[in-house]
Amino acid sequence: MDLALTPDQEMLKSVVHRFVQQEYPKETLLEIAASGSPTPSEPWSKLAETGWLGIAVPLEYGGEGGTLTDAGVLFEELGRGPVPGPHITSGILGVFTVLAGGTEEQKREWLPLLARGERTLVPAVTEADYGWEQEDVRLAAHRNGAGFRLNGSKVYVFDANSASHLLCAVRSEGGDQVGLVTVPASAPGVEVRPLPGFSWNMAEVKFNDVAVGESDLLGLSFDSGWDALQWAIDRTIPVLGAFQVGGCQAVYEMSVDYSRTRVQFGTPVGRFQRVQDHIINLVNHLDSARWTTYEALWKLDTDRPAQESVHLAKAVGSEAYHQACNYAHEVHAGLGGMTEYGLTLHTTASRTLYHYLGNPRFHRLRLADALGL
Amino acid sequence: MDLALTPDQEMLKSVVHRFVQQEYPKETLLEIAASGSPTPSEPWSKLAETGWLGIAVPLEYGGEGGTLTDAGVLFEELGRGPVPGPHITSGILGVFTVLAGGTEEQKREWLPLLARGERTLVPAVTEADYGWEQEDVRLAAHRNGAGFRLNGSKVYVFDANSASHLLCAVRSEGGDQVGLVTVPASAPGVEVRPLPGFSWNMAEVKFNDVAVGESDLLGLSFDSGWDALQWAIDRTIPVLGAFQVGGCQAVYEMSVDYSRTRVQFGTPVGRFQRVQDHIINLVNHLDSARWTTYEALWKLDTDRPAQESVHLAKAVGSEAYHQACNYAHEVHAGLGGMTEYGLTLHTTASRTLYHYLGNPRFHRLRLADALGL
Amino acid sequence: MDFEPRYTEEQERFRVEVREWLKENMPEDIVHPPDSIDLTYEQYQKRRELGRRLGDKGWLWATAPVEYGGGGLTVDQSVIIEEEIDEYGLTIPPYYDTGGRLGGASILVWGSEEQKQHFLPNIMKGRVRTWQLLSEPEAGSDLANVKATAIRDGDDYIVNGQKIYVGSSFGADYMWTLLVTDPDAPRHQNLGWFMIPGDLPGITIQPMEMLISGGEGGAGSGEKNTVYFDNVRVPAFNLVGGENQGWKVATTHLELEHGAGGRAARRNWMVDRLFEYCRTHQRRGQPISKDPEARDRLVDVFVESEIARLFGMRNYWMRHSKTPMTYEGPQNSYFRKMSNLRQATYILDILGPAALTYDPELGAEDGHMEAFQRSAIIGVHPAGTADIQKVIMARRIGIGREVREKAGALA
Amino acid sequence: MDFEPRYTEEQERFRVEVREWLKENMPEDIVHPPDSIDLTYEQYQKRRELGRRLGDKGWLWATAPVEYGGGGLTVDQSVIIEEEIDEYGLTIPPYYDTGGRLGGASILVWGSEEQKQHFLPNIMKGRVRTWQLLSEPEAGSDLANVKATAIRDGDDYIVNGQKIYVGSSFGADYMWTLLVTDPDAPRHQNLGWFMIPGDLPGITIQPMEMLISGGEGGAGSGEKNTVYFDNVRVPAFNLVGGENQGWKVATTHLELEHGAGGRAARRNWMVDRLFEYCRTHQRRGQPISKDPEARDRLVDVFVESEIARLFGMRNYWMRHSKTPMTYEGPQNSYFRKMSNLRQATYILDILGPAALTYDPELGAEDGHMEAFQRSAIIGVHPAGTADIQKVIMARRIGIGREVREKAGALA
Repeated sequence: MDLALTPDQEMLKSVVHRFVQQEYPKETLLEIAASGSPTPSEPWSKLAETGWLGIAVPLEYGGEGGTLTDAGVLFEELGRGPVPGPHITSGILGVFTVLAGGTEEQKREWLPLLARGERTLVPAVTEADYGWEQEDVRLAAHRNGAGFRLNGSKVYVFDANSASHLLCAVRSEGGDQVGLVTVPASAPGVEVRPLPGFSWNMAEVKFNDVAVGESDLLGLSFDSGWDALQWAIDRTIPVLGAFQVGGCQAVYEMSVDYSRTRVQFGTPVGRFQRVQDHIINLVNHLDSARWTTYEALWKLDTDRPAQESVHLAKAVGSEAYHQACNYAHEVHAGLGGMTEYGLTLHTTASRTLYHYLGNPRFHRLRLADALGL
Repeated sequence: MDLALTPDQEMLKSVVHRFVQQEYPKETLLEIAASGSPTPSEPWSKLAETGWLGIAVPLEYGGEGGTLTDAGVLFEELGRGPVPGPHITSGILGVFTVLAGGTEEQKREWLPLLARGERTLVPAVTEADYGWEQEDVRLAAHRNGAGFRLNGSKVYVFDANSASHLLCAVRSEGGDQVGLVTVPASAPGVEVRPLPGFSWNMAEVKFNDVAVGESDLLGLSFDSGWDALQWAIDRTIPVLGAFQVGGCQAVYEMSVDYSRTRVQFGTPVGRFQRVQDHIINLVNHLDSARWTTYEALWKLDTDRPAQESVHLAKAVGSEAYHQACNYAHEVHAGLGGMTEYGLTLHTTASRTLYHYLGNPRFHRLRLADALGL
Repeated sequence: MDFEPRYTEEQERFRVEVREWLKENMPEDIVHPPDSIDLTYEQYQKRRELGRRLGDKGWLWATAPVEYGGGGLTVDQSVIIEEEIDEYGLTIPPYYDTGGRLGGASILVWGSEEQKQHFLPNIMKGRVRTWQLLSEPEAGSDLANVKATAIRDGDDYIVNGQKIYVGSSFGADYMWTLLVTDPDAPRHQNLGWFMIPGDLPGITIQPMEMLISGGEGGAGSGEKNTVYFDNVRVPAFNLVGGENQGWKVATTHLELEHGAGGRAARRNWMVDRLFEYCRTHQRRGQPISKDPEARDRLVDVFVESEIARLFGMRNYWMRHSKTPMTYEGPQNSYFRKMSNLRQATYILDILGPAALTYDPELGAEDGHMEAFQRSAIIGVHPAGTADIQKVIMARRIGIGREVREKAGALA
Repeated sequence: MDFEPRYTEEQERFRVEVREWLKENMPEDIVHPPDSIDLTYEQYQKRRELGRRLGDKGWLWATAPVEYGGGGLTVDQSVIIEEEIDEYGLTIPPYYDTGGRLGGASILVWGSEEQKQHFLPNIMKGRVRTWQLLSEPEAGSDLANVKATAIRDGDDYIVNGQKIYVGSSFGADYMWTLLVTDPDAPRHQNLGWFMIPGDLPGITIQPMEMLISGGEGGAGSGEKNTVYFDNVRVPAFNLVGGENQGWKVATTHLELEHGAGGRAARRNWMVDRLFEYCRTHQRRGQPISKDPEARDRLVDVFVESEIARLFGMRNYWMRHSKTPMTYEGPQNSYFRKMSNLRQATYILDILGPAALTYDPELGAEDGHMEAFQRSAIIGVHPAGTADIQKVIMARRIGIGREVREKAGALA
């Protein structure tokens, strides 16, 4: 038993930590949030140059060939920002889906480009009902000569606003299978419409008679698309979990600092038990998310049965980030609500990630199944 | 709008309050708890003499003809004890069921006796599955000449240990209807077996070839028994709610007193925010139970549609009493766990009442139906 | 017990009168943007005009004394007015104003006869809009830790300092506030309570950017501001309650703000909207309200909102029946705040990301659900944080301090 | 990262050795009454005997130094022993004892060489059973508020006073406790830490009647007692760490008791039993585990228990890898306590009144569920209440006091 990171992981952690501090300071994050899209931007270009977008890409396809735990270390630090952009969506979920479902040729085409950030491939799965089950995919790929036509829309697509390409879940002509097609975001008939409000880089993607080639179908078949996506989602969840852990850690540190320095009634507010209890609730959520996430990463890395752990990690992690932000607001009171303070960057991110890849309730139900109940 | 009690109700309240203080002091309650049955006992005889067991019995049947709110006032004070015995089970639920489902002759036979406490009629509804739906009633009344025979058992029957008679829900020969039969607890073949543990006057009632006469069938028919019971349960719930409110009030006062007098770290413990928060949580539960209960009583007394309020009152009230006791234990720490202190009398009662007539979850599901969702 | 206002025939006639009057006087195009920051100036002016007309009828502050511009009406009548305007999704007053309910109440209790005559009629008749200025950078939960000063100079006070989280969009005619009148006096004995005209030279108003500015409900506060005082000269007449008596004066409006006022109207627009949305929108081929997961959470929302409604009603009744209160005011405030936060999570579960956008096509209930997600978080803090409400509750319960604290004087 | 102990071939051989040994040495009729108060004296003696045999093998306190009677084994080996005995539903030691884990640890850190030689081998070899005596009527959460005294008299101390919530059924060979050695010294500097033989004249033990006496898990504490000291003469040799140094000595076992020790074994008997019961018992014609309501709550139980397991594992690893700890000890304790309380409510929802009786026919899992309903409530308080765990957490986080508190010395 050894719950420590390896020396390499420790080094990665500190390099990413410095990178986020330097390239994504609060002011930059606020500007990006106001601008509506995290890409293109200077810090994103630098992020792509690091090669980190290829952390999950095997060496043979031009990536870093890291373990999931390595990815967890990276994304935990990115989560402290929270650094926006299609790093998880493309660099983890997109990459794993191509790895699981692509032909060798598709892997050779896509993975090196994704690893270098020259393309981003953002999965577009959910529709108006916002469900993560196969039956929720309605968008059809209608046969059209050698290819397909798409008409309809995907909604609440996380990171669609900064995708070069979309990896779109579509129903086969007969309707009984779900496959995945790659579509350039710039293709004629594709419209990406950011959704305004208390949401983090969510967009609607409309497909208006969009032409898709036969070769754009992942694995060149509808047979295995959904399974590939599920496999990839299971592996992405604890990496997303690590991102959320980083977010929790950031708001925890903010809250501790504030409670040590903010003076009211002649004393630092951290001296009041009620303020302490907000922070204790927060750190309990943080650590719950941390250890359920780490264990899931370890199980997947070591090929242990991990289904329970994956559902547990998403349920606990998403609830944790959501609640951690609420507790941080209680510690900060009015100040936390001010945009310039930076806490609301996390609060906003936590709401979108709460649902992304299935909300806690969804994963609790699946956990019951996984437990054989 | 007037949320005050009437002068008569205020007077009743203070009379009952004094009665409970005098006749059911902590020492008596502990003795009764150790003895295994609240009846027969001297304080119970005195309680019967007051006529309060007939508070819900109409004047024409020898009762007090009180409103449900009157009953609420009475039972809130009894709940402070918590006074054990078949007062709600027989005096409220039994009485209302007979009122709703009995023939005129049955009413004339039973209600005066119940009002005077000369008999107690305790409904026995639940079986091994512990459900409060009609389908959960399995015990069959097999035709046997002019009467019926019962074989089987009712379990977790609240107050069965102090019942002179049981009002037993039974399935008709065909199996499609549920009626109610009165059975003397002393009848041959009836065995009442108290269930030991963290439970308050629960028992199993076994029926071993018990003979029941045709005239013991409430309303002389299987047609209306279940409906009568449902009507009675709806009216009983807020009275039970008031009992639970009284329990919450008692543990609240205990907790406030203790936190003002117990000194640790050189100061009354009530000065610590954490201890305050336990008490604040407690009083919030208390008041939630109080006002949902009162409103339900008022709606029923004034013939307003009350279904939502009834489910709300049971869900909130039972959760409140359960949680109030838990918070009181946190305030008292070790001392609260000592039998002689008296808090555990409430803790024990709260667990049984949590389930009685349907637990909070059951009533939340029914509330969804009542809301037309 | 009676949980409904009882109306005599005369009162029912009054209800008809109010209803008819509102039908005639209500601007046709009243809108309720989910985020009150989107209320236009034009809309604001329409609401002010409605307020003035209500004021002229004596229906704006219906129970306030006639001699100070109020309606001199009964509590039941005021409930009727509130219920009727609630049908339009509006409150009394139909815009953000802290004059009648809070500041006016303090002046009624602590002002001199001359001050009452001077300030109250304009407030009660809706001619002026008033802001409260309480928080400062160093006076948040510790509200008495005021740094802004009012130093006597002849017949005036010279005011300097800064107040934050103030008011609404579109300015105010009056601002009432606590200022240090004696820098050397001990805490709570060093303050004056001032009613300051908003147009005095030296006052600067600067909007604050926040996740949301607050304001659930129809009143619509719009944005919050920082108000700077730079050598503002305020006549001594505007000091209410006397020099260094400000904290005492403040207890009245703080008590009211901490939930002691209560609420009689039964409607909860947010819950109504949510239920309506879930009944009329489909998920997997059936109304959302039929989805077992959604039903569970809808019931959770309902239970929370019922308890909040009952606490509000209890306090309303206690206040108007002059039943002595202890912890009920802050309990009402505390419960509502935390309950909203819990409800926001339930709604997030029910609606999914449709609760996170005000996109006109996709945002649930035209963005009202999205705004609620934000306001539930931000709403925990104004007018005494949830933590502070618990501090006050504990004192009133008699465990927070040696001597049990009494509730503030309300009338 | 690695969440499992890794075993070398040699260690796997050790596991087989332990397993075989346990098979041979385990009494056949080991029982686990749901309420440990029902453990018979005969059963207790069998467990003591098993403890002595384990001690002789060096497997009772496997990692303790050989020179003091420990096994001198590695952490991994100790995990193997714990895992193997866990299969029998037992812990190390297989009876209530606070000697090895808590008192012994303090003596290891603070005792003189002579004291270590005198006390430790008997503890480590399971020859003596030891109670801790900490609470007093006026020293509950405020543990330092000790009133019982130990006044020096020649080569002895004369002990007077009373300790509550002590121990278990069937007495103890040693009692270690904090006593006031200098009534005039300030708080925390007035105490001595004593190891007192249980058979000294003047000691009286009186059982306390409680809702339940504590003791989830296999160890079984049985009943709690009040221990009275009436002029008990204790040799000065039994004072550990020096006069007025008692608080310092106590920090070591308090730290461990506050959850810093952690736990490596993966099994959770309560959860296992619950799941088994729900899979094998029917409700309305299907296993309880298929009922949607029950499933929801079973998952709630599982999530809670997983987090508790992971916190315990983390602390176990931190302790044994000598990773510096801050708030993790009390966090583990706090979480487990409150989590048990939440789980009890879930179980009450799942099982209904079957969770409230130990009736042999009806009580779920032979009454284990009923006992858990009680122990979850009572378990919040011993060894530092949940509130006290939060006090310590806050200090360790660095917000509770000016200077961030360090964790107690463990070795």
